[in-house]
Amino acid sequence: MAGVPIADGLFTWPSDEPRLIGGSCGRCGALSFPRRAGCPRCGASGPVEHLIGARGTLWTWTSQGFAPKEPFNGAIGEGGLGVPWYVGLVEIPGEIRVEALLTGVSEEDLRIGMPLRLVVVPWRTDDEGREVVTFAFAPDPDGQRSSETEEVGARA
Amino acid sequence: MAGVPIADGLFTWPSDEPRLIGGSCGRCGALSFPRRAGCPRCGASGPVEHLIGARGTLWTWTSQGFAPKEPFNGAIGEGGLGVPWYVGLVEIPGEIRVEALLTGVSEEDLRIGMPLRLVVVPWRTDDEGREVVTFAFAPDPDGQRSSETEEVGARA
Amino acid sequence: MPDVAIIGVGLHPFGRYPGKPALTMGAEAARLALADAGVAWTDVDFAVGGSYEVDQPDAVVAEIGLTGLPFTNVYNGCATAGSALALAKQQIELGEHRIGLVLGLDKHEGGAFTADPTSYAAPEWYGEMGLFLTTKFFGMKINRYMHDHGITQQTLARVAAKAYANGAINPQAFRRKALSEEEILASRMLNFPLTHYMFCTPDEGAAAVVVCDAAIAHRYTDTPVYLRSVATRTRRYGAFEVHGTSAAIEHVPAPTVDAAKAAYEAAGIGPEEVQIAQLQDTDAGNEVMHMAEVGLCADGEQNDLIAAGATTITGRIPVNTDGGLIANGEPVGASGLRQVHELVTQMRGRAGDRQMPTVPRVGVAQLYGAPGVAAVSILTR
Amino acid sequence: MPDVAIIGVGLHPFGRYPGKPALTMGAEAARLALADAGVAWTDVDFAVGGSYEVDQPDAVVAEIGLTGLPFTNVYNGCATAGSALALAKQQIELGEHRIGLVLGLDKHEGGAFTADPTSYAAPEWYGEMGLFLTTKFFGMKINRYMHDHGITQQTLARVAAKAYANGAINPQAFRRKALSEEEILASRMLNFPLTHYMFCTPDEGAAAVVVCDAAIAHRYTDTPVYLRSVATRTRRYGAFEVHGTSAAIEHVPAPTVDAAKAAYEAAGIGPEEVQIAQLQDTDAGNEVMHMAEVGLCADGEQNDLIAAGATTITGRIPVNTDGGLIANGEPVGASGLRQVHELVTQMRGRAGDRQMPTVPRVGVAQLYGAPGVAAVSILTR
Ligand SMILES: [Zn+2]
Ligand SMILES: [Zn+2]
Repeated sequence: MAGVPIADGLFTWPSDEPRLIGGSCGRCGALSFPRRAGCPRCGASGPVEHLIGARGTLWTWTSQGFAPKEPFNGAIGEGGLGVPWYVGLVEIPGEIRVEALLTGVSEEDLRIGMPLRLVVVPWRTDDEGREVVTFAFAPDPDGQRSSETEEVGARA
Repeated sequence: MAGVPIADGLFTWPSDEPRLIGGSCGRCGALSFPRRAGCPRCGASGPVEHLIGARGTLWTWTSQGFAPKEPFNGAIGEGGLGVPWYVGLVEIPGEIRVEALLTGVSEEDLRIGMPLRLVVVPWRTDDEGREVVTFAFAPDPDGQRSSETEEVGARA
Repeated sequence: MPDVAIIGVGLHPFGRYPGKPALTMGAEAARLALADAGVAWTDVDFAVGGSYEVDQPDAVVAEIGLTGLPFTNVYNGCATAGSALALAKQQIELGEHRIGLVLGLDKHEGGAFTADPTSYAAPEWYGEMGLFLTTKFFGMKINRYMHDHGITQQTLARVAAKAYANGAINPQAFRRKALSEEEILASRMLNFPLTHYMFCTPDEGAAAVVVCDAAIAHRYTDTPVYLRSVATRTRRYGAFEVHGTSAAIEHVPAPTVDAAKAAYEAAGIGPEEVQIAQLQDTDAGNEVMHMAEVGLCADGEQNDLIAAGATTITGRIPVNTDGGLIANGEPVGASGLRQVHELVTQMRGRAGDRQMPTVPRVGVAQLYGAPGVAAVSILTR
Repeated sequence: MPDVAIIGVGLHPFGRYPGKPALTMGAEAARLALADAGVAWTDVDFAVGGSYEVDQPDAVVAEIGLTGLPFTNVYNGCATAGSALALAKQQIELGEHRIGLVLGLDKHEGGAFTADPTSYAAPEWYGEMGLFLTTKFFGMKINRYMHDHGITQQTLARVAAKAYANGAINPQAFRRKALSEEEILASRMLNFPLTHYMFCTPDEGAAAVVVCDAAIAHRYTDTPVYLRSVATRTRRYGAFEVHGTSAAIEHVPAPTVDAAKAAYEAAGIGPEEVQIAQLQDTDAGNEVMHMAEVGLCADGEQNDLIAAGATTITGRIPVNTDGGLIANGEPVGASGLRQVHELVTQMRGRAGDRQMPTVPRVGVAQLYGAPGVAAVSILTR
């Protein structure tokens, strides 16, 4: 797939196996995403680039039942996000939890602990007619559920 | 002159001898303009209506060398304010100093201490085609200069 | 170091007031609080203001009197009132000032907040992707909490129903119609598992509190309420917070937990002594989680406690007796002072139809907001 | 009660930085101040932030570390830094905290400020009539002052020329080109008697200060500077102030006079001891009037003092040695901390080309802004 990333330095692109670009602190080792000028744990400047694993599990999720306002610039409906659409916190084992759009899912099959993998998806067409792409997570048929899959609670 | 006042309760209108409507504090006697819910000196609520004298002298002034932005809604140029236009603080003897537009003046004849009188002037035409009027102060040929007219300084 | 007493409270009811400036509402709340305390504005040594929409709440002096006092404006989102109370408390403790006014006022005219993500240290793409929304964070946080601790959606509905029931008997509430759990569950799903009626809405209003050196409180009132402590905290690395593009796997408590711990410690009072709580219920899920975060129960006990009515006005530990944010809406700068207004009203036994059967002695007020700030205050009579 | 020391300062130079968020500039200034102090962010107990454009400067923790510390945002217009310093000083004096960061940041992208008059307690018609402007107030105030005290327009031009001259030798200034008095007088008349080059402009930047309990200052620096006092004041009835629809005939001093009196008294230092001053020079007229308002001279003495070069870097009482607001612009939330940055830099003898011949021992910083608030701080080494 071609396309221009929604932001520089966010994920490796173009790539057959894209990865999110995080930061790793030289002092305390904390990971962060995206990479910032400083470490969010200890404040040391200049975390170095760290490519985050492309597979993980769903730590939590919610639906979004209304279209967001500005500065949202994606498409809603036909060819874009459905309403409701879904967002989650994805745990990359041993690394970090990343907030992301969830694609290829519905309220019925979303489960905390389900395996997910990073995908790059079309986002919008920019003023110059180029396709802008962004990252999301999609169900990973080859993945493993997280070890803590048991739901204590039940939906009402 | 006809016309709709720019705001209610600001000056008596229609009137051959319009007056600004201020407030007088029932507790400490302080005057204010416009009338507010509370006394600006002691905070007592409910100042009563006080009609402010229509004649005074110029306590200070300045020019305005650029057109103001929103929420300004008057006309600039033809039939409206000139650029520069003039604004001053007008002392009503024994009562209060009122900030106001100055009309019928130029930089050459403006002098601190000069006598002024209240006038009601056209301001703009509203969405319904009505003429909106507001208050200003104009030179008062019958008035007296203030007692402290002597300028210590000189313009550069 | 002087103790700090609250001797007057005033509220401009929260709601919708087209054409009425926020500062006008603020002036009315200030006058009510001063009258309640029997303090003249000219006797007030300092003031603290808080607002989102009005940059400089100190401009209210044009309405209530230009006395020249120091008037500091603070802003920490939904936790603004905590910062304001903390500052007021410090000034009295330093002994420089004896009487102060704390004022919150705001006017949010419909719809959710919009802002520039970079003003919250979030990247631009985060906003472009529709992620710069607070409500979806609350949906994610409670969804995980339900998974971990067995909280049910029925419990969320019960929390919201209690809020509307309390609002119905509070003449100053914004939402005064009781809603059933069924109606709440059947309303539109905004952010799973949170439905429309489980959320509060931004609105308009003002609240004010007069504080003084406790040594002189008896001059003004027979029923002083003491502000024992106020603690504010930001989030630590590892807490799962609003507008976070990522979170660490190492888990640390939410800022409310840290603030509560500090507030209890400073007050020398434990959570088991609390008899009334005002908690940040931006949505029903937040009230459930904040109950545990301020130590009123263990994680997971909320289902049974709430089903048994423990958090209703006649229950063991009433929460949000005036209907909270859900029934009052949230004018951000004023919201936390409404909490204090309600605690003081209950502690004085003047809450009318919603008065707790036993006038409470110890109360806690808790605030939480973007981008991850919390405030907890402990009050006693 | 502990004394308060300043042990580090940091500045993100003021200017124009398209596309660079205010919080990014704030993070850089904070890092510089921490490095200057030799303090790790994880050792900072509390922080205070100030900004006009960024509602919650505490969001900077996402850039400099999520340590969980209490981080209070304050805002009092151009006097914001005064409120922030006062709050930091109080927290150290109470003994609860020992090390704090004070941070100001802002980003005003071109043009004058626009706002809703009712948010400043001014009526709607006041804005509709084009009166809701700060600059015309400054024109009126200095015009009357010139009338009463014989100040000339030449004196105003000299003040502005000094600002540009100081900016020219300050590598961090925004305006680095010296301008002659003739050029300044010949520039466009904006608000009589103030011409275009006599005004500062809003811009972008950040400044930070690290403060601590003076008892531990020696751990971090050999050249601590002490924050002796900070006083903030609002206007009294009778003072002629910004956005005033009317003024009383009974005359009272401006809020800067009240704040200065309180600050000198609290510091136990008189204006005759001041060796360097940073004054709010929103325009050249303000610098002239503020000289008298903080007690550096009597009303009317400014013509002679300024003509004799008394306020230049090598003069008797240097004013705005870094070029002040006129040469640096005004990112509102940061501006007052730039003043402190310059005082500390001069008091440490590290001001390079603009260093005063004798390293000063006593300095004063003064701020004034809408809707009539002032702050005065006294520093010593
Ligand atoms: Zn680190
Ligand atoms: Zn009065």
